[in-house]
Amino acid sequence: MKTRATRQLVVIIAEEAIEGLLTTDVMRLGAHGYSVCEVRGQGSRGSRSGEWEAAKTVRIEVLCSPEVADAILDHVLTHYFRHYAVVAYTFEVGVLRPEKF
Amino acid sequence: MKTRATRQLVVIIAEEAIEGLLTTDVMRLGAHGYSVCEVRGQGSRGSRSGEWEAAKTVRIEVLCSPEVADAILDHVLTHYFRHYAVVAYTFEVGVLRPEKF
Amino acid sequence: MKTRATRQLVVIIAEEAIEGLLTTDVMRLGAHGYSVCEVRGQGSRGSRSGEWEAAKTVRIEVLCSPEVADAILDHVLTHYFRHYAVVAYTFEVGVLRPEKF
Amino acid sequence: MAFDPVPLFFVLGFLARLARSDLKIPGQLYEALSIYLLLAIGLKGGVELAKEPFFEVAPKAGVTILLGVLIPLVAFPILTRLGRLPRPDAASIAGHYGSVSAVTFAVALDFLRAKNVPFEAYAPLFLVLLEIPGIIVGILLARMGNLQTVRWGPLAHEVLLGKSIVLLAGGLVVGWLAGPEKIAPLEPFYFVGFKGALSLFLLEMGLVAAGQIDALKRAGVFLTVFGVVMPLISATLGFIAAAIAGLSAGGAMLLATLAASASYIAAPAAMRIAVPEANPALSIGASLVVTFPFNILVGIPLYYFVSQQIIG
Amino acid sequence: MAFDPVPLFFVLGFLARLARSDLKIPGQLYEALSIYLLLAIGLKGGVELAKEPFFEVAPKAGVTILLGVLIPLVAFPILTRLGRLPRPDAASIAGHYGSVSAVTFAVALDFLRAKNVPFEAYAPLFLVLLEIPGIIVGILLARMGNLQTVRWGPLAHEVLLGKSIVLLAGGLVVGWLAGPEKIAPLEPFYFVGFKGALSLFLLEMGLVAAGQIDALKRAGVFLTVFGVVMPLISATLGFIAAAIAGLSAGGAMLLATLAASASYIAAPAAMRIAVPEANPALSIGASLVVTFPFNILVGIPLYYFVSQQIIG
Amino acid sequence: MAFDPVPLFFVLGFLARLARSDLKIPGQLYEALSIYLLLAIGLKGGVELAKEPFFEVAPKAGVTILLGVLIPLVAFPILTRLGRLPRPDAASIAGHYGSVSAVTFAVALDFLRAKNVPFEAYAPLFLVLLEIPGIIVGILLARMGNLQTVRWGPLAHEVLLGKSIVLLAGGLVVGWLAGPEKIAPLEPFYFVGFKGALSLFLLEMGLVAAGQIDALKRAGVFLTVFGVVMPLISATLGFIAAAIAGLSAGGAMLLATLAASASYIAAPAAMRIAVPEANPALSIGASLVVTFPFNILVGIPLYYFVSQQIIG
Ligand SMILES: Nc1ncnc2c1ncn2[C@@H]1O[C@H](COP(=O)(O)O)[C@@H](O)[C@H]1O
Ligand SMILES: Nc1ncnc2c1ncn2[C@@H]1O[C@H](COP(=O)(O)O)[C@@H](O)[C@H]1O
Ligand SMILES: Nc1ncnc2c1ncn2[C@@H]1O[C@H](COP(=O)(O)O)[C@@H](O)[C@H]1O
Ligand code: NA
Ligand code: NA
Ligand code: NA
Repeated sequence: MKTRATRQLVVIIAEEAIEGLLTTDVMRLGAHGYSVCEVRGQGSRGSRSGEWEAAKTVRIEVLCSPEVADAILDHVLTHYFRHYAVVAYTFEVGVLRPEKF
Repeated sequence: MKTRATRQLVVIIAEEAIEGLLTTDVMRLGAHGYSVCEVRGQGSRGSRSGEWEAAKTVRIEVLCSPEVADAILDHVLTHYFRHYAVVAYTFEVGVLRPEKF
Repeated sequence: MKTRATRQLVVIIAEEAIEGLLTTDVMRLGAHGYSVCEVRGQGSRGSRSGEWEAAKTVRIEVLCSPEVADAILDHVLTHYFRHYAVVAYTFEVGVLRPEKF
Repeated sequence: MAFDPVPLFFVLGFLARLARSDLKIPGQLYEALSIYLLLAIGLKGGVELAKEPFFEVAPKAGVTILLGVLIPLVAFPILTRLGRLPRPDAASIAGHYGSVSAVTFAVALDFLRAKNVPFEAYAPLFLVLLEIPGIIVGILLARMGNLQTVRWGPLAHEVLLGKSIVLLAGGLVVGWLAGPEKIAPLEPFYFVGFKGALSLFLLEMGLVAAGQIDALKRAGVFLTVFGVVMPLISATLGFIAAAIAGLSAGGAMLLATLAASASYIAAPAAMRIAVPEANPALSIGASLVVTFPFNILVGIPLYYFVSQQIIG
Repeated sequence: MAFDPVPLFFVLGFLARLARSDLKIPGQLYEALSIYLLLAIGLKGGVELAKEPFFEVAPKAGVTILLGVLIPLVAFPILTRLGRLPRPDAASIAGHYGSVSAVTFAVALDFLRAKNVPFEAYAPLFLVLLEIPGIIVGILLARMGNLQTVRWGPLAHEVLLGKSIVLLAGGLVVGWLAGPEKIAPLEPFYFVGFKGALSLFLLEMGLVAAGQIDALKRAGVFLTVFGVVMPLISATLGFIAAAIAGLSAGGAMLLATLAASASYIAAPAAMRIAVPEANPALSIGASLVVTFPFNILVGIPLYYFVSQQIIG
Repeated sequence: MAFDPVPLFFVLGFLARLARSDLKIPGQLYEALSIYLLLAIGLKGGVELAKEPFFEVAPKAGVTILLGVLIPLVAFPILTRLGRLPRPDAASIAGHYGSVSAVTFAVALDFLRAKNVPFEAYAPLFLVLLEIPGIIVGILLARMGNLQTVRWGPLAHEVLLGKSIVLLAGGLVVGWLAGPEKIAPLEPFYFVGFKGALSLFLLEMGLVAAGQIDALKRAGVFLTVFGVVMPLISATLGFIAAAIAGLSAGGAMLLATLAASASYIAAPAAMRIAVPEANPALSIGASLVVTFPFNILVGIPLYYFVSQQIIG
C-alpha cells in the first residue's frame, strides 16, 4: 500500500439543535469543510429517534490538520459537553490532496 | 496533536430487519450508546437500494471499550454472519470523556 | 483486545451526479461491495445542502484490500479530482471474515 | 380500447427500472403512501362494519381465518415435493402465500368500484384477518420439531404489531368508533384521493418489483411457474370459502384476490427473524416479481370474470 | 355514540407506540405535513384578514400579545415555588407554556368548523402573535441579571425566523395579498384536504408523544399535574383576554385554546440555544406528553363548553 | 390589487432563505412533488393527445424540435463572443437554455387555466420534445472536434432515461392509453390538487434558488444580464415557431414560455457527466437564480400579453 500524507478525521455526533452553532465554530477554528449526515441513536440521555424536531441527531465529520482537530475537540469539550448531547472522537487517515485540508 | 484516551469504534452494516435485534444485543453486551444511519449499497447478496422495507440497510456505529468491541464482534460473528447480510469492522479512535464509553 | 485481520476502509465524498460512475468504477477495480449514505456539507465549492438534484452529496465507503484501496484512490485522483467536488481518505480497520473483502 | 390506468402505472415503473432509468422512489414517499392506503382501507371498512350485526360477520370471519391456515398447508407440499426446496425455504414461501398483499386488495377494491359492483363493504376486515395466520403456519412448518429455537418474543411483536396490522386494524377501529357521519369530512382526503395515491404507489411498486428481478433469477423456473399457478389454486380455495360464507359476487372476488395475493411486507420481515436460514430472494422473487404483477394485470380481471359467472 | 375521528388518530398513534409497534413516522412526512398545516392556517387567516379594517383588529392583537407575556409570568412562580425547580428549568418551561402549539389550534379550528360555530376568521393572526412573546419572556426570566451571556444573534434568528413563524406569517401575507378570489383555486388542496392531513399528523403526534414517555418519567409527578392544571389557568386568562378584546364565543374558545396550549417546536429549539442548562426532558415531558393530549382530548371540548356558557 | 398566489409562494421561499430562516425543504417532499407534477402534466397531455389526429400534431412536433436545436445555436455565440466564456462553459449554458423547465411550463399552464384561455391541450408533448435536443446540441458544441472523449453510454442513459422524460413521456402514454373516461377518477388527485401542489413546489423552488445565490455571484454581471435577455430572445423564437406551426394564442404563449425557460434538472445532470470541465455554478446561477424567477414573475405575464396582441 502506498504511503500517503495523513490528516485527522474528527467526528462529532450531536443534537441537531446545535448543528448551526457547531458547523460555524468548526469553520471558524480552521477547517476547510465538513460533511453532515442524519442519524438516530441511543446514549446516556435515552433514545433519540429523529422523528421530530427536538429528537434529531446529526453526525458531523471534518477532515483537518491535527492542530485544527485539537482546536475543535477542545472547543467542543469546553462549550458543548456540559449541557448538550454530544459525542466526539478523532482518528488518523491517509488522504489525497493533503493541501486541501 | 494532543495524546488522548483511546476507545474502539465498531461499525456494523446490516439489513434493517435485524436493527432491533442488533441494537438490543449491543447494549446488553456493555455498550453505552450507538448511532444508526440508513445506507444503500451492494455486496455479495446483490444490490440493496433501500427503496422498500426488505431492501433497507443500516450502518450502526458503537464507540466502546476494546473488551466490549470484542464481545460485540464475536456475537455478530456467531449469531448473524451465517444467515444475514452483515459487514463489521473496528478501529481505534481518540476520544473526549473516555469514562462515557 | 483480540488481534484481527486488517483491511482498508476507503471513503469517498462526492457530488451525487457521479455516484453511478464512481460505484461502477469501484466494483470494476476489485471491491466486493460498498455502502452509500447521503450527506450535506460545505467545502471549497461552497455549501451543498442536498435539497435538490444538483446539490446532493453522497458518502461512499468501501472495505477492501490495500491494493484495491490504492487502485481506487489513484483512479479517483486521475479521473475525478480535477472537475468534481470530491474528498477521499482511507484508514486501516480490523475486520471479521477478511476473505469477504 | 381504453386501458385501466392503475395497472398501467405499475407497468410504467417496471419498464422504467428495467431500462435502468434513474427514476428513483423517495423511500419516505413510499412509506407515506403505504400508511395512507392502509389507513384509508381500514377507515372505510370500519365505517361499514359499524352497520353490520355481529352474528352476520362472525361466521364469515371464521371461514376467512381457516382459509389463511389452509393455503400455506397446500403450498408447502407443492414446494417441498415438486419444487424440492429445503424445508425452511418452502415453509417461508408458504407463509408468504398464506398471508396477503394489501395493495393487491386495494387494486381489486378500485376495480369493483369502477365497475359499480356491490360487495360486502366491511371486506377490509378479511384483509386484516388474513395477514397473520398464514405467517404463523409458515413459521410452524419451518420449525416443526424444534419450536423452542424460535425467538418468540420479538417475533410476536413483529407479527402482531407490524405496521400494516396496526394501521389496518387501527383504521377499522377509528372508522367503527367514529361512524359514517363523523368520517364524512375526511372523505376528500382518504377516499376521493384514494385512486390517485394508489396509482402513484403502483408506479413505485413497478420500480421495486423490477429492481428485484435478480431475486427472481435466483428463484428459478420452478418458483416462476409457482408464482403464477399458486394464486390460481388459492383463488379457487378463496371462491370455495366465499361460497361457504355466502358472500356476494363482489365479496367472493375480493376474497379470491386476497387468497391469491402473497405478502411482500409483513411476511418477509417476520421470516427474517423467525426463519433466518430461508433465502429471502426466493420468496420475494416469487411473491413480488411474479405473483404481484400477475394478480394486478391478469388475476383481478380473471377473478372478477369467474365471480360473475359463478355467483353474479 | 360517535367519536370525533381526529383525536382518535392521536390515540391510535399513542397506543401503537406504547405497545412498541414498529409503525414509524417517516421524518419527512412529519415535516411535509407540518409545512402544509402551517401554510393552510396562515393562508386562510390572511384571506380573512384582508376583509377586516385595521382599527378593528389592532386592539385585539394588542390584548393577545399581552396574554403571551402574562402566561409565563404566572407559570414561573408556580414552577419555582410549588415545584421547587431551578430557575433555568422553570423559566424554560414557563416559556413553553407562554408560546403556543399550532396543531392544537388546528384541532380547535376543525372542532368549530365541524360544529358550524362562527368565529373571527382572522384568528390565525392570534397564533402568529402568541408564538414569540412567551419564548422571549421565558429567556429573560432565565437570564435575569446576566443578559450578556445570551448569544442573542443566533437566538433572534431562531425565534424570529423559525419555520413556524415564517410559514404562518408568510401564509398570512400571501393570503392577504391574493385575496379570496385568487385563493379559491387553492381551496381543494389547502382547505378541503385540511382535516385529513390533520388526522395523519395527529397519528404521528401520538407516536411522538408516546415516544417521549421517558421524558415524562424524568419530569415527575409535579410536572405531570402542572401539565393539566396550567392549561386550565391559561385558558381562564385567555377567556378574560377574549372578553376584554370583545371576541365572539368561537373566537374566545380559540384564544383560550391557544393560551392553554404549550409549544413543542419553536420553544424547545430556542431554549436549547438560549438556556442550554435547562433540561429539555422536563419541558417536553410536560408540554408534549401531558398538555398536548390533555388539550386535544379534554381541553378543547371543555373550552368550547365554557365559551358557549359565558358568551354564546 | 389581488396578486396571483402561485408566484407569491416562490417569493416567500426566496425571501425566507435570503433572511436565513431555518425553514428547510424535506428533500423527499421536493422529489415527491416533482414526480407528481411531471406525471400530472404528462397524463393530461396524453388524454388530449388521444383526441388528435396524428397528421395534425406531427408537423407541430417537428417545428418544436427544430426550436430546441436552434436556441442553443443562438445562445452559444452570445456566450463566447459577448461573454468571452470558455467553450465548455458556453456550450453547457447554451444546452441549459435549449432545454426546458417543467415547472415554468406548469406555472404557465396554470396561468392560462386561471384566465380560461384555450390552448392546444396536448401542449405537454412540446415539453417532452424540447427537453432533450437542446442538451444534445450543447454537448456537441462542447465536444466539437473530439467527440470520442464523451462517455456516450452513461450519457445517453442520463439524457434519454432521466426522471423527467420518463415521467412526462410515461404520463403521456398512460393518459393516451387510458383515455378521458378512465382517467376521470384520477382527476381529484392529479388535476384538482395540481395548483396547490404547484404552490408548495414553488415555495421550495424559492428556497432552492435563494440558496444558489452564491452561484450567481460567481456567474457575474454578464450572466445575470444574459439570464434576463436570453429568455426574451428565445421567447421571440418561440413565437415565430408557433406562428409557423399555426398554434392558437394560448399555445403560442406556452411554446414561447418553454423556449424562454432554462433547464435546471435534466441539463445540469447531463452536463456534469458530458462536460465536467464546465463550471456548474455558472449555468445554475443563470438558469435557476435569474431566468427561473424572471419567467415566473415577469416573463409569463409578458408572453401572455404579447400572445394576445399578435394572435388572440
Ligand atoms: N457509545 C456511543 N457510540 C455511538 N454513538 C453514541 C454513543 N453514545 C451516544 N451516542 C450518540 O450520541 C447521542 C447523544 O448521546 P448521549 O448524550 O449519551 O445521550 C446518542 O443519541 C447517540 O446517537
Ligand atoms: N466491501 C464492502 N464495503 C462496504 N460495504 C459493504 C461491502 N460489502 C458489503 N457491504 C454492505 O453490506 C451490505 C450487505 O452485504 P452482503 O451481505 O455482502 O450483500 C451491502 O448492501 C453493503 O451495504
Ligand atoms: N474538510 C472536509 N471535511 C469533511 N468533508 C468535506 C471537507 N471538505 C469538503 N467536504 C465534503 O465534500 C464536499 C465537496 O467539497 P469541495 O469540493 O471542497 O466543495 C463538501 O460539500 C463536503 O460535503
Ligand atoms: Na394469500
Ligand atoms: Na400557551
Ligand atoms: Na428553453
